[in-house]
Amino acid sequence: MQPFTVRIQHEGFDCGAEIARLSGNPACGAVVSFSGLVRDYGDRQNIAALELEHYPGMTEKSLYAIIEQARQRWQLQAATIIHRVGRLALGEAIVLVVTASSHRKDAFAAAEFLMDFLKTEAPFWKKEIQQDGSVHWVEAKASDQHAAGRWQ
Amino acid sequence: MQPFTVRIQHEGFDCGAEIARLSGNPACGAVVSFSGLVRDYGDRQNIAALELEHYPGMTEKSLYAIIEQARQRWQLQAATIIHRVGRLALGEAIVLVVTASSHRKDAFAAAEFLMDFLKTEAPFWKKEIQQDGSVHWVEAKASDQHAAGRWQ
Amino acid sequence: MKLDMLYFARLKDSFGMATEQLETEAASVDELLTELRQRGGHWSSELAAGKAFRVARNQELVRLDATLSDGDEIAIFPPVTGG
Amino acid sequence: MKLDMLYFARLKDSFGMATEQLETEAASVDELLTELRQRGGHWSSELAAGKAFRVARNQELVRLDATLSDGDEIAIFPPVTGG
Repeated sequence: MQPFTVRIQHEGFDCGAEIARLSGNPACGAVVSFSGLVRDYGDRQNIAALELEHYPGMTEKSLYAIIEQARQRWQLQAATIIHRVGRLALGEAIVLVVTASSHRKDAFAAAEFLMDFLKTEAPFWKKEIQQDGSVHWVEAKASDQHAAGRWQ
Repeated sequence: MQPFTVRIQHEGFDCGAEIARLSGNPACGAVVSFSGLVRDYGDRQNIAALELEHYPGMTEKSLYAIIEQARQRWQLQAATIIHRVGRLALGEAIVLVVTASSHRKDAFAAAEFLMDFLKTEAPFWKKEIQQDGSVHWVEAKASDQHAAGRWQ
Repeated sequence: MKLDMLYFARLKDSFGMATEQLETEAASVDELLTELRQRGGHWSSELAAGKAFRVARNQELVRLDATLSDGDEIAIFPPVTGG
Repeated sequence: MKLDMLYFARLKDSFGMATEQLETEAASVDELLTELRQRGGHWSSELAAGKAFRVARNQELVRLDATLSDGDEIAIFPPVTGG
């Protein structure tokens, strides 16, 4: 098994299978997952779908770099980041982060760290598509910058 | 859907199905899961299995009380705690906590809080069964007491 | 009065029993423990003052000064180790 | 020298292009931005000094004083909003 994986893809993913994949190591007692889903509100209300754009090449590079940083801070046996691009309907999963460690605190901290950096460093951009068809680029959140800042 | 669920059971569970069950709410953008697995070491080395005992009645009561505390602290739309009892072989899942919120910080914090309290408040006891057949009750960890203490 | 006593995990093994019905005049958990210690052997060593154990009355953790009533379910057990 | 320019998200929409090859003598990102602003319209408004945008050189985020070399891939984009 490749313990540290980054995947950018249009198609959906199977959360349970990804968690199971990282649960096979007999030294790992703790597996944490985060799933981010398309909500019905964001910058605007009545969201019907998101459209996700990214910067191919740089995205993968920056995500592997973020995992590398996490490995330097915490005892981490494995990690998976899957981020979807293209059009995603309400309720669909956008992103999955899974971390596996011998220690639950490390698994939790690394997963949260990866998400905070994903939100502020990885070159993805979201467009909200409302039920009436209007389309707006999502603005970056000060709260995400703040969340990422607390790890520094 | 019953948004707040506690289950104590002998049989295994399907992590992906439990996460999917909490991913249906269009207001919930964030779902965090924690899976705790039987490791090959604990208080002793070469662990082959665990045997889990609990206090029926009090267990469910204390877990619902812990969820109630979490709901008072964080914006939490749904949470599931599944804890297995009986004999669990190496690599099997012992416990699953899933939390769903509109905000990822809340989902992360609530899941970690539930786990910390599960480790220090819920009446479960683990017995380690080593490969050579010897059996020992696991001692409570000071680190778990410390982890639970930081929420107070 | 009568108490429904429950013992779990290592204490169940040490005491050689999981449950018993106890006839006692102990007014508090503290007094009940003193009475149990008088049985000697594992009862006095496992329930010694410095030892880490927990007491639940009717399925809620209580302190040593908690009072007792007829019919209470009293559980004594080691610190928990689940999760 | 030649630069491979990439624009993403709102900037791609504003500029009406996703990529271009640019012939320039700009020695730094700062000088490059000055040159782009001289195109006027959305170029001057989106890249104005107070505006939040990011610049990557060969797929790594850089500051305004980063130097440029022939063949560099320079991407300009709004703050990211993935995850």
